[in-house]
Parts: sequence; structure tokens; C-alpha cells
Amino acid sequence: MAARVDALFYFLVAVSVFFSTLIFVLIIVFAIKYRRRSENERPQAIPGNLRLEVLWTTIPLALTMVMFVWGAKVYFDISYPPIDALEISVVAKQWMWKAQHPEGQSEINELHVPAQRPVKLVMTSQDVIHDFFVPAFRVKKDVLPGRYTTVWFEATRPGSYRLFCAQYCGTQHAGMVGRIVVMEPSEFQAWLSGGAAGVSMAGAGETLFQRLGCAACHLPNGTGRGPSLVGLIGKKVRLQGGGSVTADEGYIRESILHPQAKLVAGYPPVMSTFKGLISEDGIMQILAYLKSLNREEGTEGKK
Amino acid sequence: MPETAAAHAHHFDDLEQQHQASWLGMWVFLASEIMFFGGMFLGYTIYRTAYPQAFADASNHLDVWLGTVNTAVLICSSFTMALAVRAAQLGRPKPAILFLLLTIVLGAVFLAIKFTEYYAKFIEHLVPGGAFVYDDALAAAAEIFFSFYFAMTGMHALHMLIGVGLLATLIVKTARGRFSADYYTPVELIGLYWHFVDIVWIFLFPLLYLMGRHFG
Amino acid sequence: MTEPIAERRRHYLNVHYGLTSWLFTTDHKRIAWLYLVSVTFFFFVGGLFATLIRLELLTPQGDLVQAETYNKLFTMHGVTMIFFFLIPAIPAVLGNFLIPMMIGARDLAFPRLNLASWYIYILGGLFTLTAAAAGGVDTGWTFYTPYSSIYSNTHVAVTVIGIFITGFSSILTGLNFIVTIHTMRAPGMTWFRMPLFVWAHYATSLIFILGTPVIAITLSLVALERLFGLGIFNPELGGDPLLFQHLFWFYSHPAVYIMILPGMGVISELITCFSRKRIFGYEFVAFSSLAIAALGFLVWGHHMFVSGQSVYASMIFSLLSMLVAIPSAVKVFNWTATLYKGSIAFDAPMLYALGFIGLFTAGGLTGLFLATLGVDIHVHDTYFVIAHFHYIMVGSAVMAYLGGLHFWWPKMTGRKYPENVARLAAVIIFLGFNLTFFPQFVLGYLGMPRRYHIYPPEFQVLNVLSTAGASILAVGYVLPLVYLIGSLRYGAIAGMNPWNARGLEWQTPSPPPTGNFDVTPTVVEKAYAYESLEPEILYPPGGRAADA
Amino acid sequence: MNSRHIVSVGLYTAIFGALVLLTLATAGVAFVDLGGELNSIVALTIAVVKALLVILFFMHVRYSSRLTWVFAGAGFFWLLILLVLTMADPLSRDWLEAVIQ
Repeated sequence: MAARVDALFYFLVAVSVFFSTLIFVLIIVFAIKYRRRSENERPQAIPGNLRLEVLWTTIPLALTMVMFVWGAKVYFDISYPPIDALEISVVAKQWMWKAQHPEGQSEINELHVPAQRPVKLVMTSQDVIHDFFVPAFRVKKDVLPGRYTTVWFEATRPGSYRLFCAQYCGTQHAGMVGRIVVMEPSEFQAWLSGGAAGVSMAGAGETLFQRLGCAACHLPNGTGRGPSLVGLIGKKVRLQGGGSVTADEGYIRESILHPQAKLVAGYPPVMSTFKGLISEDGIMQILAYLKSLNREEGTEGKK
Repeated sequence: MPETAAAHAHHFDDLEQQHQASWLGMWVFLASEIMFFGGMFLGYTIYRTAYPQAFADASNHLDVWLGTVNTAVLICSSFTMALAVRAAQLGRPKPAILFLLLTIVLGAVFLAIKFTEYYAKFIEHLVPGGAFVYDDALAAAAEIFFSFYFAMTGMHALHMLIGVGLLATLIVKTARGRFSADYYTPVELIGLYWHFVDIVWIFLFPLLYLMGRHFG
Repeated sequence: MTEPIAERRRHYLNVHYGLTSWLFTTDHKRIAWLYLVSVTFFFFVGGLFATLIRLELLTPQGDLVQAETYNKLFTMHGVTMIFFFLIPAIPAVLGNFLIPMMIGARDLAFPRLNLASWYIYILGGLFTLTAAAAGGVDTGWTFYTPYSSIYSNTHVAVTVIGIFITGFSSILTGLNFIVTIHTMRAPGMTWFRMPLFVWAHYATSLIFILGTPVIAITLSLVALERLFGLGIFNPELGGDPLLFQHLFWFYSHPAVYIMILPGMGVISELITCFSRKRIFGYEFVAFSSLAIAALGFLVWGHHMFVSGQSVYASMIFSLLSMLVAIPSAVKVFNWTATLYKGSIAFDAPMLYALGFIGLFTAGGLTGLFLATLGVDIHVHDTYFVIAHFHYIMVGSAVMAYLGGLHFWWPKMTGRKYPENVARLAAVIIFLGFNLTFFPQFVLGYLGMPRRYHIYPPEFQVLNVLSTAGASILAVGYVLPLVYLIGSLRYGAIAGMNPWNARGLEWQTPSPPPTGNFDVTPTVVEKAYAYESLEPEILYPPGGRAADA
Repeated sequence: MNSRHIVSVGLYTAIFGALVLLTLATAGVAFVDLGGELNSIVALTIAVVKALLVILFFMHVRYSSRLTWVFAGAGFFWLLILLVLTMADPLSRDWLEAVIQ
């Protein structure tokens, strides 16, 4: 991806250099050639030239349209994480980055990822707007409070790369930096299994799901007071009062914190808010748990 | 030189040019005012799209009868304002003063009703901020609704207050005989301003008071 | 040497004396001076903040100031430079002084409103300066929520109220210009005979009146949120963090054109005068101003490509942003073509104008990088952006402002400035500017984020270069301050039309009388009729009064 | 600019009557569930009609120069730009997810 961004960048540099040089040379040549030689000079008027005007309207127009289409293509692909990407949760806060791997390892201001494998980050902020920026990967995305944003990249070479917060976030903004450690896939596996990893994210999510009492209403077979959450993520849900919504991460998060905002059709408005009872990390774990339910359902379905 | 009470300012060629400039200036100002309120209308639109049920529910906490009465009061005041301008156009100071007074009274009635409503919301803890209480799980988005309610009607009420002040100056000037059938520009311009404030309310009324009624 | 004749003649400067004659004046020319003094003050205040920023960035460690001080410095630098210098600079100083004269009017349509605009501007400035003196504000000039509305502990409310107030000054100035241009043109001054400076200011005024109210309401909502706990932007309640950004950039992107369009107007006057040519493609240059103003309102989303804005909205905004490049390119090509077969003189204003074309070309082309979706992701919020907008706002707008100030200085004061020192200053500014800001393009591409007061050591070399350039630039800016003030006393008497320029402002004495013209002129030809020896203007029977 | 047109009391009264009737109508119809977004559409249409009546007659735009029309329209047109281009963002935010699935 970085190579594609750079190719476009160099195309733009080439266009810029060409037009700057053209203008500079013309100005310098005209300035010297037509310098005032006597005070009484009165050059002929040239009111304009329609052909030239059309020419220098259409050529820039054509060039900028090339830039637009090319740029949009690259942007679109940067915005689409591949389906098989490794998913890591990131929570930003003043002034640190917290990452949690599906296997349960969490890190602060550091992120270990395997090389040659697409990695997708699902990010949210606990306070103000931050921005996840890794210049070496040519990726940047704002991290918003109250919403999930995603960014993905595929590191080609092992090494250590700088991570910056690129959206001004308060006093220690310049200190909200870290590094991305890219490892050979085998080393990454070793890193994952080493250390005191403990419980996986989905496992932690399941514990939370029980502890907060979610399981009492959201029965897996759909007979509870709340809808079943098995296989929910990614599905379209019909809403009370008409309309429907895709049950993505943002919808689940909203339903935990503001349960009545978008009620599933056919269920009473009885759930109370979990605001203050669950952290952003906790919601991420619940999400991981729900996604694991999706996968289980998927494998069962295949059987 | 035909000097009348209505001499034009020195930098204009004549009274007609001065009148044209003032008239255009007021319209340019009103275009600007549309955008001023427009920022709030945009915010309202975004949140109403995002939280339709909370907005409908919160909207039903407003007093629709007071809202309707106030709309009617404001329309009456626009009517009297139009008649005041007409009297000024015809060079009749006495009816002009009468209609201007009526407009002020109606404006004051509007503001009085508005502040009664504000007071009620204060008692009901529906003023956003620390004291906001809303006995429903829709509380968060409802607080956004009431933030818009107070910001939009507050800005509108502020415009009304300024308008009432301007009308008062018009009465004084009319009583002193500053205006004639040849020169009544200030009456006309402040009339435009007053009608504009009316138009803002014409949109605020359905957006704030009526949007959720059919659920209630 | 001083010829007493000019002193005896009554003009706008000597018609009254004393402080009150200035503070209560309704003469647009005197109000222009009030603005000139105030924007100069704010320019050097903003410049002081910039100096401290550049000094801090000499080393990667934060050894000059603390993090919070640095954050306040760049915020106050942005706020003063944008709202109190760049936006009023050309319109309120040069526009105020020249628009009535250029169209043959005796004053702006609403002289008292014009004075009120200045007082409103000063009042807003006092609020903001108070906030600065009381400890400053640290949100960045962009005031992004929820940092500004909830998290910052600094004087956000006072600052935004100051900007809110100043906004009304812009709106009233724009209103005054629009009405004046519509209703007060002299006989024969048709729309297509107007100087392009007037066209550019008309376009700017449209942005003033349609854009400024949006920032006014947006910032007042932020103030209400801080002061009374309203919850319009609060993400805790489900507030959309992007709403503020939409509202903010709806004004603040067109605001860039508020800064550059009047500069383009100045350049059209300078290029024609110093190459003694009609402008190439008058209609195209005129309409491109309106096109830039109108398209400028459709592109704000390109500030939000990485913000979490919808991918599809980003594509629309990217496409529309590309279109703004066209009228900008049209202007550059037409100015260049105007030079062709001209008679080019290199007085200081022309040096600024040629510098403007070069820097604007660079600034405009790098703007395309930011409008191109795939590339913006990488360079967004890095020093690339800083470099780009300084090329437009400082490299272009300030160059145009200084060029215009030198060009009309003889008209405003009746005196000439010292030509050789002025040329030297123009060259110093051009070189200093490029040394300051070109390295920042590279820094941005390498990934240095903006608003960092400590940075990784590999960025130091380029930062040192930039700071070195800034010190040269500072010298370049102080020079005109010194010699222009000096010229008020020691400058040679200028005469009515020292540049042999066209345009009605040159057909009245320097300095002009209070009502601008002793007799209202009648215009019979298009602007920039440089091919003839003398400008052709008809005066009604009675003729024009003898000038000095 | 604006002709010194003097509108008759009768016309003013008729406009006033229409405005009051429309106010009552909009308040009344709000209590009827028209289904979907139809309630909002009706309410806003009535508001637009009322605003037009005020602008055209009370504010004399009907009798005014084209320039007045232009500036009266410019405010509303720019408001439309603000609304449409901004709403394009939240309304299409979910499309990407829809494409992925």
C-alpha cells in the first residue's frame, strides 16, 4: 500500500515540478526579454485569447481528474480492510495508546504485529479525538470518542516503526508516541505465546458478559427478554418503529451505553444503560466475545 | 436646493440611491442571518436523523399549545408590522405609531410566553447541564434535543429583544416627525428584520414542537 | 526640498487634527488607517508567537518552553494571525481605502457602519488579547471538540467570544463592500470596466457574509457548552464529534479564500501597471474570482479525509476540491500571459507580485496533494500541511498585502518610500520565506506531525534550516515597518500618479481630498488602458479641479 | 431596487388569514400519524409556504428588483449547500460496511 501511495505522490510531484518550472521559466524569460528599456514605452494591448483560455482550463481539469480517480482508488483500498486481516483492538486516551490482541496480550504505546499479514485495528477513544499515524505505512486515521474507526496495513519488513498521535489532543500530545514492532510471523507467534498472556479477549468478554448479567436476558436461543446475540454481528436488524440497522461494532456499543436509542423490533424497552459500569476496553472484549460466537455459529453451520 | 427634512447623506447622489443602498444592505444582512441560524438547523438535522425516537419523545415534553399560541402571536405582530410600514409609506405618523406599538406589545407577549415556558422547563429539570433529569433511557439524546431547544429559541428570543428595542427607537423617531412619504427607510428595514425573525420561528415551531406529536 | 504646495492643499489627512478626529472619523480612508495600525500590531504579536515556536523547534527536546506553553503559543499564533491579521488585512486596509476611489464614489455606502466595524474588530481583539494575557488558550486555532468544549482547562470561552465579535466586523465590512459596489459606481463604471481588485473584493465579501455567520454560531455554541453545560457536541451524550468539524470548516475553508482572493486582486493591479499591459483575459480573471468564492464553499470536507467522515462524502469533497484548482490556474496563466510583450519595470511592488505568482503556484500545486485522497492520508496533519497553507497565506497573501501597501503608499500618504531598501526587503522576504517553509514540505512527507513541541531527532536538520529561514524572514518584515514609518517624514513628495498607473484612484491628488474626487468622474474606457499615454476620463462641465 | 409599492390592507389581511390558518393546520395535522416521515414532510412544506408568503408579501420581495431576489435566495441556497453536503457524510457512513458484508 505504501508503494501505491508513493507512486501517486511522485506523480503529483512530477506534475507540480513541471508546472512550477513552466511558470518560473516563463516569468523569468518575459521579465528579462520585455524589461522596460525606456520610460516612454507603450506596448500593444493584448486583450486575451480564447483558445489559450480553453487550453489552460481543460489541461488542468484533465490532470486533476486523473489525480482524483487515482487518489480515490488508493483511498478506497486503504479504507477497506481485507476480510482475513488480523484484528487488534486499540483504545486511545490522553496520552497513551492501549492495544489488546485477541489472544489477550495487551500493550501500551507499543504494538507487535507480524510481517506480511494484513492487520486491522479497531479503535476508539476514551476522551478527545486522537489520530493513529504510522508514517512508514502511510496510514492515518482519527480515533474518535463514541465511535469506532478502523485502519489496516500490511507491514512488509520486520523492524521498529514510529507511531504518532497526529490529531492535537492536549498538553502531552507530542508525547503520545509509540512504536510498531514488526516481527517475522514465527517470532510473532512465539511472542504471542510467551509471557503471561492469560485469558483471551473473547474469554475476558465472556466473563464480563456473565458478570454484568447480560446472559440473564440475552439467551442464545432467543427466548430471553432480550434478543439473542449469537451470530448478531454484521447482520441487519429490524428496528422498532420501522427501519433497520447493520449490527456493527458501533451499534453494539451504542446499545450497551444507550440501550433505547435503537430498539430491536419485538423486544420491550427494559434494558438499562451500562454507562459507567463498563470501560471502553470492556466493550471491546464483549465485542470480541460476540465475534467468537459468530465464528462458532459459522463452524456449526458448516457441520 | 430643495432641502426637505429628508436630506440624503453627503456621499450619496440622491435619496433614491441612498434608499436602494439601505434596502440592499438589509437583504445582504438577512442572508447572513440565515446562515447564522443555519448552523443550528444543520446540527438539529444531523441529530434528529441519528436519534429520531429520542427527539420525538423529548419534543413531546414541550407545551404544544403555548407553542401554537406563540406562533399566532408572532404572525399577528408581523401583520401589524406590515401595516406600520404601510402607514409610513403613506406618510401617516399616527397609525404608524399605533401599529408599531401593537407590534411591540405582541413581541412582548411572545417573549413573556417564551419565558414562562423556560421557567417550566427549569422546574421540570429539563435544562441541559448538571441538573438535567429525564426519566427515560433516552436521556442522553433528549439532553441534546433540549440543548438545541434552548440554543435555537434563545438566539431567536435574543433577536426578538433587539427587534423590540429597534421598534422603540422607530416610535420615538416617528413621533418626532423624522419620517415622511419620501423617507421612511428605517421603518421599512426594521420591518424586514422583524419579518425575518418571524420566519425563523415559522421553522422552529414545527421542528421543535410538532415533530413527535403523532407518537404521543 | 519639501514643496509647501502639497501641504497647503486640503486633503483627508490634514482636514482635521487630533486623536478624536481619527477615532470618530467616518472617512473610509481614515478608517483604513485605523485598520492598518491595528492589523500591523496584531501581525507583530502573532509574529512574536511564531518566533518563540521556531526557537523551541531548534532542538528535538522541549528545552525552551513547557508543553502547555508551546500549545498556547501555536494556538495564539494561529488565532491572531488568521482572525486578527490575515482576514482583515487586505480587505479592511487596502479594500477600505481603495474600493470607493476605484469605482468613483465619495465613500462606502455606510460610513458609520464602517467605523463601527473597526470598533467591533478592536473589541473582539481585546477579548482575545485578554484571554492571552490571562494565561492563554491551548486548543489550536481549530478549536476541535470535545477537547475545546470539555477537556481544555484554558480560556477557551473568552477567546471564542472574541472571535465571535470580530466575525461581525467581517460581516459588516463585506455588507458595506457589496452594497457600495452595487449602488455607488460612478457614471460609465460598468461591471466590466471595474478594476479586478474590486471584483476580487466583491467575491471576498460574499464569503464574508455567507460564511462568517456559521463560524460565529459554531463558536458561540462551544462557548455555551463550556459556560452553561449545553450538550450539542458532547460525545458522552451521543454527540457527533464530526459535527463541529463540518461547521468549522464550512467557514474556515472559504476563509482561506478570504485571505487569498483580495491578494489576487492586488496582483492584477500590480502586474498590469508594471508591465504596462491590459490584463490578459479580463473576463476570465474576473469570473475566476467569483468561481473560487462559490466553489470554495463546496470543498470543506477535504479537511476531514482521515476524520472518520464517510468514504463517499470524502470522494465528493475531493472531486469538488480538484475543481477549485481550475480558476486558480486560470489566474496564474493569465498573469503570466500579461507579462508577454509588456514593458516590465522592477519596482518593489512588482517584485512582490512576481514573488506572489511563484509562491502561489507552489502553494496551489501542493494543495492538490491534499485534495488527492490517497496522498492526503499520509501528509494530513503533518508539516506538509503547515508548509502548504503558509505558502498560500504568508507566501502569497502577505506578499500581496506588502506589494499593495507599497504600491498605494504614495496615494495613502502623499510620500514615496525608499525604493532600493524596499527592493532589498522584498528579496529578503522571498528568500527567507522559502528557506523557512520549503523544508517543512519535506518534514511532512517524512512524517513529522504538526503541533509537536518535541520531536524525533532525525527531523532536526530540517527544523534548524526552517528556523534559520524564519530569522531572515523576521528581518524582512521589520525592514518595511522601519522605512515606511520613516518615509512619512522623510519620503519624497509623490505627486498624483507616481507609477503612471490607470484606475480612478490615480486621477485624484495624493493624498486625496476627503470626498475622494472634487468632481465625480465619468468613465469611458475599460480598466488597464495602458497602451495610451494618458488615461481617458470625462469630467462633466466645469472640469476637474486643479491638482497639486 | 424595491418599487415603492403600497400593498392594500385587503391583501395584507388575506395573507395574515392564510398564515393563521396554516398555523392551525400544521398544529392539527401533527397529531395525526401519517406514517413514516410524511408528518415531517407535511410540517416542513407548510412552514416553507408560510415563509414564502411572509417573504413575498410582508417583505415586498414580490414587488422588488431581481437583485433583491438574488440576495434573498442566496441565503437559502447557501443554507441548502451546508445541509446537503454535510448530511452526505452521516447518511453514507454505513455504506462501506454494507459493501464489505
